Amino acid sequence: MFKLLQKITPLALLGALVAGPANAAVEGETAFVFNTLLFLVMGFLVMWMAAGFAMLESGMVRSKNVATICVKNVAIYAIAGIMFYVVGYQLMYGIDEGGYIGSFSIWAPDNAAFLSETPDFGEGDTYAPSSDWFFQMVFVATAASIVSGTLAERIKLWPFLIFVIVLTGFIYPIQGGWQWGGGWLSEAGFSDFAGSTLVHSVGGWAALTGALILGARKGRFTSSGSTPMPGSSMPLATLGTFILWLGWFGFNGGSQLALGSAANAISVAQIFINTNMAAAGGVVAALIFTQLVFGKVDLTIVLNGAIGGLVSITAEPLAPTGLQAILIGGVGGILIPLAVIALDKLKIDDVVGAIPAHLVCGIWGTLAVPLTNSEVTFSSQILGVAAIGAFVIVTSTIAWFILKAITGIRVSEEDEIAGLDKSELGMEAYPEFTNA
Amino acid sequence: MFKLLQKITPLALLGALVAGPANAAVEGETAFVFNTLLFLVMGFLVMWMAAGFAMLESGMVRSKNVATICVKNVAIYAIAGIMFYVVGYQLMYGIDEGGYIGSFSIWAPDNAAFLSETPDFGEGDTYAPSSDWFFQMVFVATAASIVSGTLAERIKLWPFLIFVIVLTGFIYPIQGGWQWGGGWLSEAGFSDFAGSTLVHSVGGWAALTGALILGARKGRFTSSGSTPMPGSSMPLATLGTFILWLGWFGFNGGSQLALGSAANAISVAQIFINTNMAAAGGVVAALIFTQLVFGKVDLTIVLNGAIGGLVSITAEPLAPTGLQAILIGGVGGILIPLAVIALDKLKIDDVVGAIPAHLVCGIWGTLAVPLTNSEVTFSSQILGVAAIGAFVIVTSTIAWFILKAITGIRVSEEDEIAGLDKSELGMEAYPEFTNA
Amino acid sequence: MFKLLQKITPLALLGALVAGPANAAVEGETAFVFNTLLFLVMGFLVMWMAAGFAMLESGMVRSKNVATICVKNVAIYAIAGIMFYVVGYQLMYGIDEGGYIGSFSIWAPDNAAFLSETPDFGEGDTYAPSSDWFFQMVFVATAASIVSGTLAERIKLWPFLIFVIVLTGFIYPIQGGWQWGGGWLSEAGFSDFAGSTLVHSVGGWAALTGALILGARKGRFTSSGSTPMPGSSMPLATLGTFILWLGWFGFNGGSQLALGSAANAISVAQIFINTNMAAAGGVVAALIFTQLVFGKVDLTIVLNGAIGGLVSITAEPLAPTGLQAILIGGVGGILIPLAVIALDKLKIDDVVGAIPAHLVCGIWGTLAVPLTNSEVTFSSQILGVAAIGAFVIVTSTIAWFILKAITGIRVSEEDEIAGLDKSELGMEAYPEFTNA
Amino acid sequence: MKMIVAIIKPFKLDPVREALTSVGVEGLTVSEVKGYGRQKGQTEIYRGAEYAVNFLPKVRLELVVSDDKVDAVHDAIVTAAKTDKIGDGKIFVLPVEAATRIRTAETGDAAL
Amino acid sequence: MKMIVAIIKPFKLDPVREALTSVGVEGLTVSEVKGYGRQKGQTEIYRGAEYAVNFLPKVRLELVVSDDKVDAVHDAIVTAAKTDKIGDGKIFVLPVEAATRIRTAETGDAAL
Amino acid sequence: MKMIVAIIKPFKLDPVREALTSVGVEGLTVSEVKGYGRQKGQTEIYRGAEYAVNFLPKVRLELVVSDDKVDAVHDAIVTAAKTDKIGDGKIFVLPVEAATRIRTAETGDAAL
Ligand SMILES: Nc1ncnc2c1ncn2[C@@H]1O[C@H](COP(=O)(O)OP(=O)(O)O)[C@@H](O)[C@H]1O
Ligand SMILES: Nc1ncnc2c1ncn2[C@@H]1O[C@H](COP(=O)(O)OP(=O)(O)O)[C@@H](O)[C@H]1O
Ligand SMILES: Nc1ncnc2c1ncn2[C@@H]1O[C@H](COP(=O)(O)OP(=O)(O)O)[C@@H](O)[C@H]1O
Repeated sequence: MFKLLQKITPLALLGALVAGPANAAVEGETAFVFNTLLFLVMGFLVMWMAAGFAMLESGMVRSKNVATICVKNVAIYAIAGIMFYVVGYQLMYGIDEGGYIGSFSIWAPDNAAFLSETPDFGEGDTYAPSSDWFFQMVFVATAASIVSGTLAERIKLWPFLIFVIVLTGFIYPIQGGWQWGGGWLSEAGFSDFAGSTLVHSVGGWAALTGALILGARKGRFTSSGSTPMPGSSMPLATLGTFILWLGWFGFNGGSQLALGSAANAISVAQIFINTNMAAAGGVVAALIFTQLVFGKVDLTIVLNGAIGGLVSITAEPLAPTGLQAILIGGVGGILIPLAVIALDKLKIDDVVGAIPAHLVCGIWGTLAVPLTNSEVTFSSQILGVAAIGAFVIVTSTIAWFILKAITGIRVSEEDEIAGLDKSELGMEAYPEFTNA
Repeated sequence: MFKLLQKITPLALLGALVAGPANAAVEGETAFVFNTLLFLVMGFLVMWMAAGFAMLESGMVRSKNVATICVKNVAIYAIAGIMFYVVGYQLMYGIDEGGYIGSFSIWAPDNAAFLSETPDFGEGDTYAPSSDWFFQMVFVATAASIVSGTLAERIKLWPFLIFVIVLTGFIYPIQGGWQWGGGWLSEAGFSDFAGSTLVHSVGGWAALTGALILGARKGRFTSSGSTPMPGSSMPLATLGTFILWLGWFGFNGGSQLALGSAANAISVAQIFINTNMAAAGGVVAALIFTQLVFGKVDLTIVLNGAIGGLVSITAEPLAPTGLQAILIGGVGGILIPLAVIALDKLKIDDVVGAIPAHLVCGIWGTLAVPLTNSEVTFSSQILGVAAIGAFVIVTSTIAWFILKAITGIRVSEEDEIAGLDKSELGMEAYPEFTNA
Repeated sequence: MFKLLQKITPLALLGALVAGPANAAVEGETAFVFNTLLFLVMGFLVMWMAAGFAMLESGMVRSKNVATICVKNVAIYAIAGIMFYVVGYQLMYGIDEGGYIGSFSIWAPDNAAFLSETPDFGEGDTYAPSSDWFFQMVFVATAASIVSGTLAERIKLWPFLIFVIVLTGFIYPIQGGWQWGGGWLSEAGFSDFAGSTLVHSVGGWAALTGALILGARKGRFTSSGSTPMPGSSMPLATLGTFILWLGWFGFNGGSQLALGSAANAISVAQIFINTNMAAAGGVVAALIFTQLVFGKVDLTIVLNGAIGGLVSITAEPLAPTGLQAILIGGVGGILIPLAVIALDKLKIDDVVGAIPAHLVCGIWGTLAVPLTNSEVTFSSQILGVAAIGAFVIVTSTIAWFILKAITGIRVSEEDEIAGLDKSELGMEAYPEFTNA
Repeated sequence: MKMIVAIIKPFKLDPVREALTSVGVEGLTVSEVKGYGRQKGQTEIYRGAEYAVNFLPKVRLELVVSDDKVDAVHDAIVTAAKTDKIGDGKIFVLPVEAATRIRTAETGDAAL
Repeated sequence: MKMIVAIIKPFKLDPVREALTSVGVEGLTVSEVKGYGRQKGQTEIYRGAEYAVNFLPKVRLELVVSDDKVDAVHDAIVTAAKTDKIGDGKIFVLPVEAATRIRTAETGDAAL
Repeated sequence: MKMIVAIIKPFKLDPVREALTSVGVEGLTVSEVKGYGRQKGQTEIYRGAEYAVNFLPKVRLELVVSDDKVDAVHDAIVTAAKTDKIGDGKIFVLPVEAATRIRTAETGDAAL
């Protein structure tokens, strides 16, 4: 830019101008607005995913636990936002380059550079700090929603909410800082575009440790095998899946972090396609797999297949072609039923299938990055998966055990039979219909 | 701008240009497109709130009245749009500065200045008139939806729809013009950013007068106290709340009315944060309050808490910090259960809790503006709340009494027992499940 | 632009510059980003319509068929995307001017011109090719969803999905190329802005041929007349309608195909208004019609009325004034109940009312274009309706008959009585509630 | 011991329960049923087509009482359930040969 | 008076109701039940795991008729409910000692 | 033949069904009912207002068995349904005069 200044002449200037709109670049403040708008629009799509989890889980639990899962999902999204404001953001992004943990301080936007008389909008890469905060915030609740789904129908309300505080305020931001905050993991070459590992596996690991410590629902596994406990409403589960699918455009698309140039716009568009095609691949793979292996199409596996496809592409939604995205998602769609069967064998009770979709496909998606992105190596991917897995397993195990010791985490058998809605909330989700 | 012209030299010009993208301002037509886009995107989010009210109310009424509440919500949104087109917009915005009422004329967009050979896009503050109309229109239905929720399960369909015509075509636009049209109230210094008073309290007052004139549902209050009539579907009520939460980003964010500069983009981003944090504060406050006071978390109060938080921040979603927004919303979340109890004591029957959420929190939010916005005074806020309250109480009372005299507004006791779906529509919302 | 170059002088240049933001035009890359953003935002709204169809249909079928309709709707959207990627897009847009069929090849984005060192963004009319693909793709599933609704409760799952492959991979793209690809029909002067004929009627014709070949549900028509089979959940049907209404802003608004200038922004805004007002007109017309003719408001007809209004305006959502849009939609809202009655008389069993809404209103909307757009003639509109109608009737009839011959398309009577959820999927949508 | 089966209007359940409690009934079982009788189901309209809903929602009470309580129970139900409008329902009395309280294995009147 | 309890297939409800009307039955009560019998419930699949749904949806008819109508009613039900496929259901006849029409306090056959 | 009506706790349905199968019961009919007894319904809270839910969910079994099986069936139910906590339910035995298998028109014990 500076060199250009020295050479510039009225004529050159003229040339630049008369080339006209055809190739005129996006200017500083305009790029700032575009980038901000991207965060806001993609952010509200991700926020909408909270409703998706609420509906998916409402449909997948039995009616006697539906009101409780609704409380949890509303509370999760609220708590995640507050915790991220009060402590999480700075813990994640107030980190030194290559560091291990950010600072304990409350976040506040710094708009000075943009509102000054002589604003500096950088090289088209600036945005309203508040829009970035908003976009980062909506991600946090996702990890906690995953836990909620796995542990439904037997966990006590308040201990669960305390775990959510720990997860969203500390566990998630600390490991998030390692990579997205520019900490040690990002320096080690790990790559996770929108969070197959940083968001989905984190939720998945916390769910898995919770499921192991909490145990299965009474009657779910008997000596003779596993007894399914069908969810109360398939259309709500389907609605939830569509909501998540929609929200995922924001999840992955917004993770491009910029829209203020043709290159960024092209990237976001490609991410939209790949996000969609991976989900489509997951659906079709699960459709065919369940028909061939189970003899009948299994709706809830197909729904999980969509989510599995989405999680699979989340680590690298930009590099693949559409066809590659179909395949990456399709593998996710097959991993789902395999993992469901494996969990059944292991007598791990995951009510909504969150572990297959978010943990298993999260790992797969992360490891698959080098297949389409040559700048990334398998070893750095394995390092990231392992490091974050270990961190979340250890911290969440500690959190679960402390909660177990102090308050207990599981409702009594009697309360479980009556349903959490009656025992924990003293109400019914469908007071007129249910009798079970 | 004109002075600049006289001073300008090729060199200065050069300087301006070579400063390059880093600080180049958004240009006229670009700002025009940004502003228009803001109205459209935020507008469709607000439109989506119509679905939110429909689901919230469907979940909160008993199944024998669900189809009727669905009819009402679809009809409300349709009627509001038509009335605002035919008479409302001009009644609201065709008003003289400091005036009391706009003109009776049909709206039509005037795009001449922008489509001329030498277009004038102002100072970055112009937009497609149709996009503004669209954004203003989607607000109208909200006020009417509030009324629908309170009066559910006992009001006759057609008289209700006629009231909606009066409310959306006349009551709402007239008082709206006082403030947003630039009428007398705005000159008096009243401040209501996105409508805590102008939209939510208006709906709340109309609902309150309706509830008083219509009376409670049969059996709702007995000599021995109040008898709850639990809603038919908690997941639908939860879904409705999430939809409203999402839509509210549009409600408040779009009320910035411009996106065509860094300053505006920063404002919209801050509004997004505050909107979200106020809802989060409302949820957490309601969670804790109901646990402590009722001994159990109450899902529907928590859902109301989210909405109460949102209404509370709507009068001033820009000035507060995120922390202040949490507190403002948190107060709303506590006002909700207090108001619910008070209404019960007063034997006022508000089926979905719209009066606590929209009226009580609407007043609170309006009065709280001076706490974070030093340009606003308590006295002007009280004036606005009182003036609009008085206007809506008087006009809606007249409307209700005229309807009562001519057509009657309440279904017969027998029809109420059978449910409005059977008596008013001759159908059932859940023909296979219900038997109650 | 070229002429301007020859005349330009430093002074003129200065003048142009100092006029400043007020009338500065949108520049090339900025327009590129706006256009791309339009496709992405409107595209995700249209994607959301898949959820709308799923919910509308889930609400309109009996509970014993709800899980199956959920499977179908998820599968449709997934398959449509894959087929459009693998073959559809190029078949539609890889067509010669005035041609009859595109090329059989897989689509890939060509971003070279925009990512080069000296990018060429055209005259503000360029966009990321991937964003265009995404927007075109989301349309495809709509046509198939329409078929699913009509044929619900009796068609076999896999043969239906194979039909979806044929429809989305071949029938839809071929006829789409005739018009939107620039083929023979567009040269013949046919006009269909967003697809009243190209999308909705196509789905409608395929549904109609399917309904005729498949036959009515057992017991639906008896010697004594027609026996309604009420849908299982009116709130889900209402939710679905609101989702479709929201998605339609994307459907019509995105079909402007550009946002990178004031003129385009004004057009998109006008399209939003007209889309909304046509739906509102359809709702109010259906409300009044059913009250007057049936003696009671009919919720599902009112919901169909909204969709009928939307389909009616889709062929020309830009030219009408808001008032004209209300009338065009209002006619649609009256055509719906008339067509419902006619289908009943003809013993054609259309479970969700897709034929009235999408086919009948699709034809009406297409024929109504010349009423508000003087550049279009009735004869060319009739030609388009007839040509595409004939093509879809013939091709889908062939497809249905081949499927009937090879796999059969209808479940056994016993399976139909038991419900497709049990017989096709071995599960229940509401395992705790249903008993019917 | 007799089993009293009563079909009543749903909104009368609470008054009837209270009336029964006041005559000393300590246990009863209710279920949601649909009834067909002189009171005909109404005609509903769906998508413009009328159809008869032949069955109306009713509540079925089933309670086993000792012989000496039959009359009091019978009268309590009649009084509390009556609206004098068609469709008020029926009371049937059936003989019962044995009763057991599962928890205690008590039998006879002690089980009721 | 007798109480006739019939368990039938749900989709046979309408034909049976019509058959009963044609033999002069003026009132009956139905409820949704689940049945277990020779016709075994099918195996359903949920998330890849099979499980037995032991109970099948049935409809239970309960109607009290005067002694002289028992045979006609019985035969009407058998004829209308029969599909010759397993699971068609059962008819049971129980003695009834008294009946009352709540609305009028009529008793005996007049109450039916 | 006797009709055995048993009111049990819902989660005991499966054990009871298994116990009945093991004593040779080949058919039974169940329905969802609500019960009122010594075990009082709990207090629920809705929007801050308490209210009594007087009825608790129960399952009602109805099975007709030949006279010689009554005791075995009775004991099987008691054993399988017992939790020793209040609310376990009741068993009632009613006389049945006739039974028919609709499919075959078989009557008497052969119909069961
Ligand atoms: N003979 C009967 N057997 C069983 N139930 C009956 C009989 N007659 C009537 N009922 C039940 O009683 C209800 C009320 O009977 P109905 O004839 O409509 O009114 P009313 O008792 O006032 O004459 C019916 O809906 C049905 O459930
Ligand atoms: N002994 C019985 N007591 C009560 N209900 C029975 C009895 N036997 C059968 N049923 C009911 O009748 C239904 C049909 O019986 P099932 O044995 O399956 O067929 P079928 O009558 O054709 O031999 C069962 O599902 C159950 O509801
Ligand atoms: N006299 C009765 N007639 C009919 N049903 C009864 C009767 N007494 C109890 N029941 C049913 O049995 C259930 C259990 O009875 P309850 O008195 O609560 O417990 P327990 O049998 O352990 O004393 C009740 O909920 C009710 O459904």
